[in-house]
Parts: sequence; C-alpha cells; structure tokens
Amino acid sequence: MAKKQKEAFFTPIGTDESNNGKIDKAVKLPKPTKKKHKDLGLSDDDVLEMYEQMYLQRRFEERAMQMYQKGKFGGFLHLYIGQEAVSTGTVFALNDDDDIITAYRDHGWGLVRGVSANEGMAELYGKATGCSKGKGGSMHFANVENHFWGGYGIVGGHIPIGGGLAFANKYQENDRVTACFMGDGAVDQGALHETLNMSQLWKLPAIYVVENNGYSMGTAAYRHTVNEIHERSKGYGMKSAVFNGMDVFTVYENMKKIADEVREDSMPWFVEIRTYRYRGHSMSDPQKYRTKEELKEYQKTDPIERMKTYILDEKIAAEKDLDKINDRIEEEVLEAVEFAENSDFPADEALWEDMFADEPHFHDRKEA
Amino acid sequence: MAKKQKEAFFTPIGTDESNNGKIDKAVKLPKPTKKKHKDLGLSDDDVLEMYEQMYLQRRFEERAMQMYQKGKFGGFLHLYIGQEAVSTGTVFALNDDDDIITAYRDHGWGLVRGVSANEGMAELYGKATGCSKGKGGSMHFANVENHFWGGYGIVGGHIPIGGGLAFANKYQENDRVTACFMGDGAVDQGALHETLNMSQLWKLPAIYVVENNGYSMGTAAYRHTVNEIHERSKGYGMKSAVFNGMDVFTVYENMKKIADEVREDSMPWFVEIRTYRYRGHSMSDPQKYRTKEELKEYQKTDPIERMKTYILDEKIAAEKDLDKINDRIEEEVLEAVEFAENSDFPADEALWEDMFADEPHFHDRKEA
Amino acid sequence: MAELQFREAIRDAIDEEMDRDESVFLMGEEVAEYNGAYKASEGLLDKYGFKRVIDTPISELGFAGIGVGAAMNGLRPIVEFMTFNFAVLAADQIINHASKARYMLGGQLSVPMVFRGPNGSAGQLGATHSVAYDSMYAQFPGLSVIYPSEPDDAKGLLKSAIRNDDTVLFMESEQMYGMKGEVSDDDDYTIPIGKAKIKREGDDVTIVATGKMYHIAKQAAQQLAKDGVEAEIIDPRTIKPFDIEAVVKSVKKTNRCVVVDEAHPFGGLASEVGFLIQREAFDYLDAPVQRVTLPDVNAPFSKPLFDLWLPDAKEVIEAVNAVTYRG
Amino acid sequence: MAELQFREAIRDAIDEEMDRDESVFLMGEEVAEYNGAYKASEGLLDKYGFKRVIDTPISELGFAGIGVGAAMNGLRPIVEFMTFNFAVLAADQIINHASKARYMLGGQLSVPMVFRGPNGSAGQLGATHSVAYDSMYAQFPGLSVIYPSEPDDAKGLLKSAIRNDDTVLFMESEQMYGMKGEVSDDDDYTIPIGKAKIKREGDDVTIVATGKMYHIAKQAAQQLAKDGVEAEIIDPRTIKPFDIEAVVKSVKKTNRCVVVDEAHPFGGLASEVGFLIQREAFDYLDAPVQRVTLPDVNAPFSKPLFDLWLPDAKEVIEAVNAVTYRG
Ligand SMILES: Cc1ncc(C[n+]2csc(CCOP(=O)(O)OP(=O)(O)O)c2C)c(N)n1
Ligand SMILES: Cc1ncc(C[n+]2csc(CCOP(=O)(O)OP(=O)(O)O)c2C)c(N)n1
Ligand SMILES: [Mg+2]
Ligand SMILES: [Mg+2]
Repeated sequence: MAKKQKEAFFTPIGTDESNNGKIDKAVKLPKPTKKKHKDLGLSDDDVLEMYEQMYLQRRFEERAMQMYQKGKFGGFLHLYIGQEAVSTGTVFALNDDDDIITAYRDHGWGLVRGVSANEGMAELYGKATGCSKGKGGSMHFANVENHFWGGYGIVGGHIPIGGGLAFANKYQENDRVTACFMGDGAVDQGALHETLNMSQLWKLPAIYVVENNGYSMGTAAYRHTVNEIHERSKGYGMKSAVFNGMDVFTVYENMKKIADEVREDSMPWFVEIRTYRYRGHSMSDPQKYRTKEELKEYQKTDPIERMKTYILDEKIAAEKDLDKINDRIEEEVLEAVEFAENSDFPADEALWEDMFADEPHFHDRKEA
Repeated sequence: MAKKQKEAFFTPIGTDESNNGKIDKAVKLPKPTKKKHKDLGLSDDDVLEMYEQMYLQRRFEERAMQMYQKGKFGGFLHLYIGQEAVSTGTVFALNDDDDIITAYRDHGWGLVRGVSANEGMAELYGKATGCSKGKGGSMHFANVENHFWGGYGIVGGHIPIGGGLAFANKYQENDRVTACFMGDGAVDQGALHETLNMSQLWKLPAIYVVENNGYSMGTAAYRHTVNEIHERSKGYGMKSAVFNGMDVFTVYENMKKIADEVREDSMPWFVEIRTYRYRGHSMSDPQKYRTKEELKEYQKTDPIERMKTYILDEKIAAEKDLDKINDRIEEEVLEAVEFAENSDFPADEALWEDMFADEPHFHDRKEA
Repeated sequence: MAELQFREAIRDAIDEEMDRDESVFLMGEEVAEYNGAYKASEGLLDKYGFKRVIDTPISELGFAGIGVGAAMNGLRPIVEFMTFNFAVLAADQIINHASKARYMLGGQLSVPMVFRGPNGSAGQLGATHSVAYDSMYAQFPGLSVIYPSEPDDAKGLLKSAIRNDDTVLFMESEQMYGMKGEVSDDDDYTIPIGKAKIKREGDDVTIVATGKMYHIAKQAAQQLAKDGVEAEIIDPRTIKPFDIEAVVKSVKKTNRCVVVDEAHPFGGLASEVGFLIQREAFDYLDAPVQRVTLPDVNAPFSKPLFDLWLPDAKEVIEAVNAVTYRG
Repeated sequence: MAELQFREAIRDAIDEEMDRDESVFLMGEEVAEYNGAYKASEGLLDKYGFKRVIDTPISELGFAGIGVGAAMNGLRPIVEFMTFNFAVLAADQIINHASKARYMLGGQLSVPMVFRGPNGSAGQLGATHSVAYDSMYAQFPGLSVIYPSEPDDAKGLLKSAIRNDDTVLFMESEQMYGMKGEVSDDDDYTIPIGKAKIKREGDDVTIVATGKMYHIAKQAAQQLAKDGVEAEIIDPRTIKPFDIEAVVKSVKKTNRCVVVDEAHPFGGLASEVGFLIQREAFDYLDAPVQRVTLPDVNAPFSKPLFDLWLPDAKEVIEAVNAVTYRG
C-alpha cells in the first residue's frame, strides 16, 4: 500500500481519525421549492390540513416519548420527529389507493395514512385496540385497508416486498403506484440492489425513496455508504431525484411529479429525500455522534415551524386559528393516551391468533 | 399502466415476445488492443507460454468432456472453453502472489495457477490425488499455495470472500492485489452491491471482474441485468473498465494497468470482460437459447486461433513449433486422464477428514 | 389414474392451479424460456405467456421478497428456487417476513404463496448443493413444509399448497423428478396438508420416512420382509404440520420405531419425531427410537465418499435390527 | 476473581485476545465509534484504533463474507451481528461458506473466525427480533455453537472461540449483558469448547439449560428445592459440540430429565437432547424426557402475551412435576 494511514485504516474515505461525532454537516439539504401552494394546486384548506397532519405526528410522538420515559410501555421507540414533511408531503401527493411501505420509524406514516391517534398509542402500549392488535408495537404500525402496508424491523427487508406490491399492481393493471421508504442505512443492503435491478428490468411502478436523515444509528451517512445516495441508481439506468425533505411543499411537488410519471410509464424511480432526525436513533441512544450545535442547526429548518411561518405570511390563517388546531391535536393525543391506558391487553388466547389466514397449526401445542 | 403489453409483461425492456433464444448478439465485443506483444513488454517466450497455457486449458476440458460423456465421473461439469484468454491474460498480468478467486467455472483458473493437469483431472474423477482430494470436484478446484483460492458454487457467494482476501492483504500491508472473478449472472446478487460499497469505503485493494460470456445459464445477459454491466459501479464512484476478453493481449494490457494502479493507491475497480462460452452452461444444457450461427460468429474470434495467427504472422514461432507444443499438451492431458483413472479413490476414513483445522468434532458420530 | 413422472405431476399441479386462478403465477430462475432447470415448468410459458411465467435474475433474496409483497397484495406466487440450497440467500424473506408479517401486523394481511424447488442432495454436487432444509424451516412458526416422495402425493399436495392462504415450502428432489407413479386424473385432486400416509403395513417396526428417504425405507422394508420382519412405513409427506398422531398410533402397535431423515443429525426431523414418540408412547416402546441420517459431515464430491455419506437401505436395516434386538 | 458484568467479560475476552494476537480484529455495526450497540466493545476503538475495530455498513451478508475471506487469508476476525436475528441475511456465508469451504477444497484453507452477538429475544421487540438461532446453526456440520449463561463461562469460552482454528458462533443475550458474576482474573483463562458444567447438584431430576434459559432453570430449581425436589442443573454452555456424556451420566443418576430451550419446539436443542437421552439411557428413564420451549408462535409485542410466550420457571416446575409424577 502506498499510503499507510495507521489511524484511518479501514475508515471511510475522508475520515482521518476518530472524531467522536464532531461532524460538520450530516446531510446537505438541497434548496426547497420556491413555489407557493397555489402554484402547486394546493388549496388553503390543503395547507392547513398538511399543517395539522405534521403537528399531529409531532405531538403524538412527543407524548409517546413522555409515556415511554414514565415506563408506560416497553420495546423500541424510534421517533420520526423532524421528518414529518416527508410523510405528509408524500401522502398528499399520492392517490389514496397508492401503496406505501416503510421501515420501523413508522409512526408518522401510520398516522398520516389513517391509523388514528388512539389506535397508534394503543399499539405502543401493546393493547388489543392497537392498529396491529398490540402484536407489533412501535415498529409495526400498519393500516392495510388504507394501503399503508406497515413498518418492518429488518433493515432493508421490506424493500423487495415493496417491489412485490408494485409487481402485483402491475399484474392486476390497477394503476396504483407503490412508494417504498427506507433509511439511509438500508441503502447498503443487497436487497436494494436486487430489487432495483428487477424493478427496472420489469418496469415496476414503484418509487424507492431513501429518507436520508444523516445517520444510520450512530453512523453518519458518509461513513457507511459511498458517493451521493441518489446516484446509486445510475448503474441501473434508473431515474432518480434528490430534494429537500424539511419543506412539505418540496416533497409534495416532487413526489407528485414522480408518481404521475410512474403511473404513466410504469418506470421505477430512486429518490433521496434529505431530512434530519431530531431525536436519538431509539430511546437508549446517548447521541455522542453529533453535537448539540449540529442538531440546533437543523432544527432551524423545522418543517412545522416553516409551515407555520408560511401560513401566517401568506395569511392562510391567523395565529389563533393555528392555536385552535394545535389545541385540538393536543386534545386528540391526550385522549389517545387515555384510550391506550384504558384499553385492555389482548386476552391470553390472542397469543395463538393471527398466525394463519388458513387452517391454523401449531407444532406440539400444549393444551391450556 | 399506459401500455398493456400482454405478452412482454414482465420480460425485460426490449424483449417483446418469446424468441426462444434467437438473440442477435449475446454480448458486444469491444475492439481488442492494437499493441504488439513487445509494446506490452512481453517476450516471445511469454507469448508462447500464453499460447501453451490457453491450449492446455482447452484440451484439458475437451478431454474432460469426453470422459464425462463416457460416464467416467459424475457431478456438474461447467466448461470454460472460449474464455481462456481471460484467465491467461490475467495471470500473466498479476504477480504470482496476487490472489485470485472465482466461481464454479474454474478449471482454466486452476490450471493457469498451478493445478497440474493430473491433479485437475483426478479432482474431476473424485480421486484422492485431486487438487482438492476429490472432495470438491469440478466446481471446487483450488491451489491455495499459489494464491488461487478456489472455485465456489453459490452464485455470488465468493464475492464478499474476495473482498475479505483483499481486506486481509491490506491489513497485513503486503502489497498483494486480489482479483475476484464472477459470471454476468452473479452481478444480480446483493452480495456484489454490499461488497462494492465496503470495498470503496475501505479502499480495498481488489479488482472485481465480471466475465460476461453473454449468458447466465439460458438467460442472455440483457434479459437478467439492466444497463451495461460495467456501468454498475458508477453509483459507488468506483473506477471501471470494459474490454475484449477474446484477445489475451487485451486482457493482459488492461489487467496489468489496473493491478498496478490498485497496488499503488489501494482503490478498487469494477471490470467487465466480454467473452463467450462455446459450450452449454453445463453438460445437460440443450442450448435452445442460442443459434448455431451465433456460436459460430463468436468462434471466429477464438482466442487460441487468434493467438496462433499472431504467432505465425509475427514469426514468433513456426507452425511446426506450435504443433510440437500442441503435441506436448495433448500428451500431458492424456497422461492426466490415465493418472486420474489409475489413482485411488479416497479411503472411507477421508469422509471425516478436512472438516476441521482444529479439534474435529462430529455430532453423534457412529463408530464404524 | 395416469402414470406420470414426478416432474409431470408438479407441472400438472401448477398448470391446473394457474388455469383455475388468475392470481397464481410462477417465477424463478430459468422457469420460463428454459422450461425449468429440471423441466418442471415445461410448456407453461407457451401456455400462459410472460405475464405469468417469469424468469428472474439470480437474486434469491430479491425475488423471494417480491413474491412476499405480491402475495400480500392479492396474488398467489409460486416462487421456484433452483434448489433450496440457494434459498439460504432468501432466508430473511422466508423466516423474517413471509412467516411473521401477518402476525406482527395483527392479521391485517396474509402471505399466500408457495416456495418450491429441489431439496437435499442430487448426486455428486458437492458441499454447497446437497443439504436438506426441510427440518430447518420447520423450526419456524407459521410455515408449512411439504416434502413428498411420490408423484401422486406431489400433485395433490402441491395443489393444496397453492390454494393454502399462508406460506408453504414445497420441496422436491432432482433425483426423483424422473420417477414414475400413478397419479389421480381428477383435476380437482387435493391432499390435505399435514396428513401422513401408511405406505406399507407391518407389525414389527414403524419406519418414518419421506421424500427421497421414503424410497430408501421402502427398499429396506422389502429386504427385511425376506427376513420375516414386517415394517410399517409411514410417510408423513408433510414435515410441518407433522402428523404425530399417525406415527404414535403405529408405534403403539409395533412398539419400535426408526426414523430416516435426509438432514444431518442435530435437530432434524428424526430427532423431533424421536423426541415426540418417547414422550407420547413411552410405555409402548420396546426399544429406543433409532434414527438414520446423514453424518455430521459436509457432502463430499467423490463417488465412494458420497455413497458412504448418503443414508442407504443397509443403514436402515441396521437400525431396524437394533430396535428389534436382532443385532 | 472479579465481579464483572456479562458485557465486561465479553469485552475483556476480546481485549485480551486482541492484545495477544495482532491478527484478531473486531468488525460489525456500531462496534467502533458507538462502542457497540450494547457496549460490549466499549473502549476497544480507543485502544486499538480504526484498523482493528471497524464499523460496518448494514450489510450482514457482505461483512460476514469479508470476514470469511479475511479468515482464509491469515486473520482471525470477530464479526459482531447486532443480533443473530439479522444474521439470517448472512446465513449463506455461515452455512454455505464458513462451514464448508475447508472441506470442499480438501483442507487447503481454514476459516478461523468468530461470529458473535445477542441471540433470542430481548424483551418486547416483536417477531423479527426475538428468535433463538443456536440450534438452527447446530444442524450444520463444521460449526461450533456456544451460548453461555454466566460471565465466567462467557469469558473463558469466547477466548477459546477466538483461538479456535475453525468457525465458531458465539451467542450472547441482550438481557444478560448487565448480569454480574465472578470471573477469573487469569488473562490466559480459557474453557474448553464442548464441555458441560454441573451448576447445581441434585438427585431427583436433571435439568439441561443454557443461555438465558439457565437462569429460568435456576429459579425453578430453587423453588423446587423448597418442595424437597433436588434438581441437578447441567449447563452445556456449548450447543455444538454437545456434551451428551455429561447429560447422560446425570440422567443415569436422576432417571428423569427436563430440557429448557429458548428455541421453538420443532427440532430445537430440546428435541435433540431428548432424542439422545432416550437412545442412550433408555433403561434408566423413569419418565419420558420433557421439554420447555417457546410455543410454535412468533414473538408478540404486547407485554402479557410476550410473558406468556417466553418460558418461565413455572413451566419448568410443571415439566419437573410431570417427570417426577408429582402431577
Ligand atoms: C438487518 C438489520 N441489521 C441491523 C439492524 C439494527 N438496526 C436497526 S435500525 C439501524 C439503523 C438504520 O438506519 P437508517 O436506515 O438510516 O434508518 P433511520 O433509523 O435513520 O430511520 C440498525 C443498524 C436491523 N434492524 N436489521
Ligand atoms: C445462489 C445460486 N443461485 C443459483 C445457482 C444455479 N446456477 C448455477 S450457475 C448459474 C448461472 C450463472 O451464470 P453466470 O454468472 O453468467 O456464469 P457462467 O455460467 O456464465 O460462467 C445458475 C443460475 C447457484 N449455483 N447459486
Ligand atoms: Mg438514517
Ligand atoms: Mg455468464
């Protein structure tokens, strides 16, 4: 070897030594769209609904965090806080019967696709009234009826499944588009490569979207994956895009354009949406890999604050109207906590339920 | 879906209907190098040695095929015939202690890296005198002492292993370069993607080489993988090349340049070498997926014939000198057949040998 | 009844089910234009076209997962692995997704699909192409695992597997594809998953064996009969759910049992069945349950070693001798 | 002796072996800068630098394979999986390569490496994060599988595993990382792989349990003792090679056996051990071997269901009651 860098031996290009998280910028945010909501075909009501949706996701998770810290429920809790513009902009851009699938950071996706705050909170509590009957918990929100196919916990595992949803839609010629979301960490899984190749080969009507929030657990994106993520699709000749995910209009505009195109020509896309997660990877993360300053920097681009400013600036609503929305959401979330607390746990018999759609069979089941 | 192509529904882009193999061109061969052997730093003797090596690989396999058809041994037999310039050019380009690993189409690689015709043929016969003691057979030739790490039967499985060989070389700072060969079919395995990312991230001194011989079993390359194969590395920012694999000088020139560069800067490469396999995928392949005309077309570019013409044109040797080489090889191969026939099968006890380097342990082994 | 090869029984089952239900399709390596690596899908591309018979790249993890997603979203995929040895690459989709998604989402979806292909060894193909995976997958809740031994079983069970609303692994054998047998003509012929079949009656010993091992057991039974030992052969056909009642019933009659299993010894079908028998028929056993399995060694290529490696009738007879104290 | 947490015992073992042998290195997700998802590699990056403590992308198949190649080529990798539930993605490298390459190349190379990480469930993490894989890998020839229950075992066995010249799977438990125990101070302390340990002596029943299940068995034994039932607890520590002699010896004394296993019932450690006992100690058994395992159901998230799902002392006591006919 020409260069013998004792210290930076197997560390990524550009990392010369341990910096214990003192990284200047985890993810570079592209400029948001300059278009106004009307230019995008969004009504005032749409804008307020978007605001409400994002605020719901935020407050739901803030309360969930509080309850978790009080020991009300266990398991993992991966918070989506900071990324709400991605889920919200996307769902407004897609048709209601377009299919969405994501990883374990899934609360926002569930809420914006019809998992009620009650059902969501109850799921976190492991109650029978949860969206997945308490069987899944935080990582496995879903509302299949509304075409949200759920959160999945094996990093990258749901990528081919997303391809399969698209495959079935093409097979059934139903004009539905599938949007498959994943974290930047999932980009490194072989499943992505295999799925991209087959999607392009078979012209699957799918959009593979990386929510690049700067980190895969404690590993900054550039420390785990080479090159710019959105360029990964180049080798497949697949169309790609990269855009800002802290601005809901930008997400809406781009996802709408892309979804329309996919619906038209059934050629897949690979998309990188840059965003930032405010909280730790999960509740146990000491977050030594980033500085408080870095976090603050990104919080200045907060999607909800940004929207609020826009609404006020554009006089879509007054401060007190927003306060009313906020109050309503606050109420909804507090009620959800109460609902979850008061709901029953699944009965013991539920252990054996939902395993099979067909004849159930359990090897060597002991009689109760 | 805009277009409803009933027939070509999930077939690759561009394939509109079943053509049962009537494909015009399985793989487009780039132009060979125009350089003469002296320009490449090769002596006349080198050229004759290259010729001899290629001829050995060819005749070894032709005889092996014959013996297989006579029922002398069983298992798979994947012939390398047509691709000999790739193994030969590469091994001449690399240092003797550079590491090579490949898939199951491995006879040529073994022979050019010091598996004798005797040991090779005996391995095919499953004899104790085989290079892998008869334990591996056709798919598992190896000569680890000479840095040929073997043939592997799980498509794509050896790609990360190749990365690991390179990793260890870098770790040990020994200036060795690893060349990891795979078929075009292996390009579709997730293992490639994961390995390319880590290799680029960690600057592994490795060359990943696709021997694109036009087909993965009965599937033409463009029917199983999108885009040009060598472009697959674009998304990783990895250096790449594509060149003609029917001309040994072209392989030599390019592999040498690349290996030198890797040795210098420890940055990996992704290389597509275009070649053609004359025989079926394995012995049971009816080869309906291609026409005889197609095969003939490629046989016109035969690496051994090409070399012979060159040697005669350049007056490096006369026809009768080449005949002498041919005779010697013929002799060597026939002797190898005899050697294999006369060698002993492994003793029964060998079933239990070579499982462990450390203390052997076998669960519930019955005493003989 | 018609005499069919095993591969024809498989193909007919797929054909009939594709004919019956538009949502059934076949995907895998070389299944379409090549007509299947082992010709188990011969003619299906011609009949059903590119939409429903699909050649895949060598991307086991990816196409298994595409199958899972397609199954969730209204289709009934039949995903062929060229062998289950390659399905190890797709294990995450089988173990972590197909068998778990329904449960972890509280029953909101289902995964009605069949993973199928050859299992175990196929002659001298070496260590990486020779492992039997039926009992490995049987460890995991939610999956059904079928490994039939004869064409009729194969057809009836494959049709049931395709109609089943959950994920079924259906295992075949390269070495049995050419084997002939009488097969029902009924185009609605199904065999319930999870029912064993007594394939030979006998009072002296129960032999449990399926897949390729059934034929070894049969050979052994024929030889044993010459010695006056009448073996009852139970072919479970389905590894999971496993019909332990049928086995226990037989053992209560014969009081002795040998299990023949194509897996390595540790935790294979044989150990599971042996465990259950000792627990369920403890007082009926006149001898410990014996098993015949592969040794705990990888598959060697060399012919004599390979023959030594694979269970054979002689080993079954020895095990029967042991349980009948005919040492 | 020093009192150490399980995670500290692991870290010390790695540290000492890295110190001892330059060719030992650690790679895996978050092992370096983050100090390990469960802090089992705390401080190792600071001590050994980026060359020998390496953060990987989430590419289980790829980095497992890089480990295999590095092991072939002179190094001794310790590859950490964040849990063995994710190692399913790497199964091809473990099953088809690490355990087979040496044999199929006629002994020309070896694969001296350790795959390690947490095994089984870790509280309410749902279906995809809760499976115990020790007995699954034990099915495959060539692999050693270790699943210790106490810090001292962990340290001595991990050091042996790192020094072993073949591939060893070393399994831990998230829920045990904080558990404390006396650990030998000897910096050359190794425990031979494949030796069981009698952790409690007793005459009335043999309980076989390792890993997390050992602690369940211990609880049960303490309660049983109050009722006058003295259980002998055998902790095999190593799943493969399995020390059946130790178990059989104990069963010949107690004449009864219960195996507690964190796997699902089909083909797990419990069935293998039960099978072997009935075969090796048939005449000594006063009751059939019983097992306590997970049910054949995926892991649920909900707390009460999860508690119901996981084996507990009560179930062990019931099984002991069954074999001692204390119904
Ligand atoms: C196959 C697999 N490997 C490892 C893990 C452990 N793990 C869970 S999340 C995570 C990081 C993923 O980061 P990213 O994809 O960027 O998503 P984000 O958390 O940022 O939303 C890791 C390593 C897992 N769940 N699955
Ligand atoms: C994981 C895996 N899947 C499938 C196979 C079966 N198989 C063996 S070779 C082959 C085709 C590979 O073609 P290619 O990579 O182009 O190599 P070539 O035969 O042309 O040298 C297939 C499908 C296998 N051995 N391993
Ligand atoms: Mg991330
Ligand atoms: Mg090829």
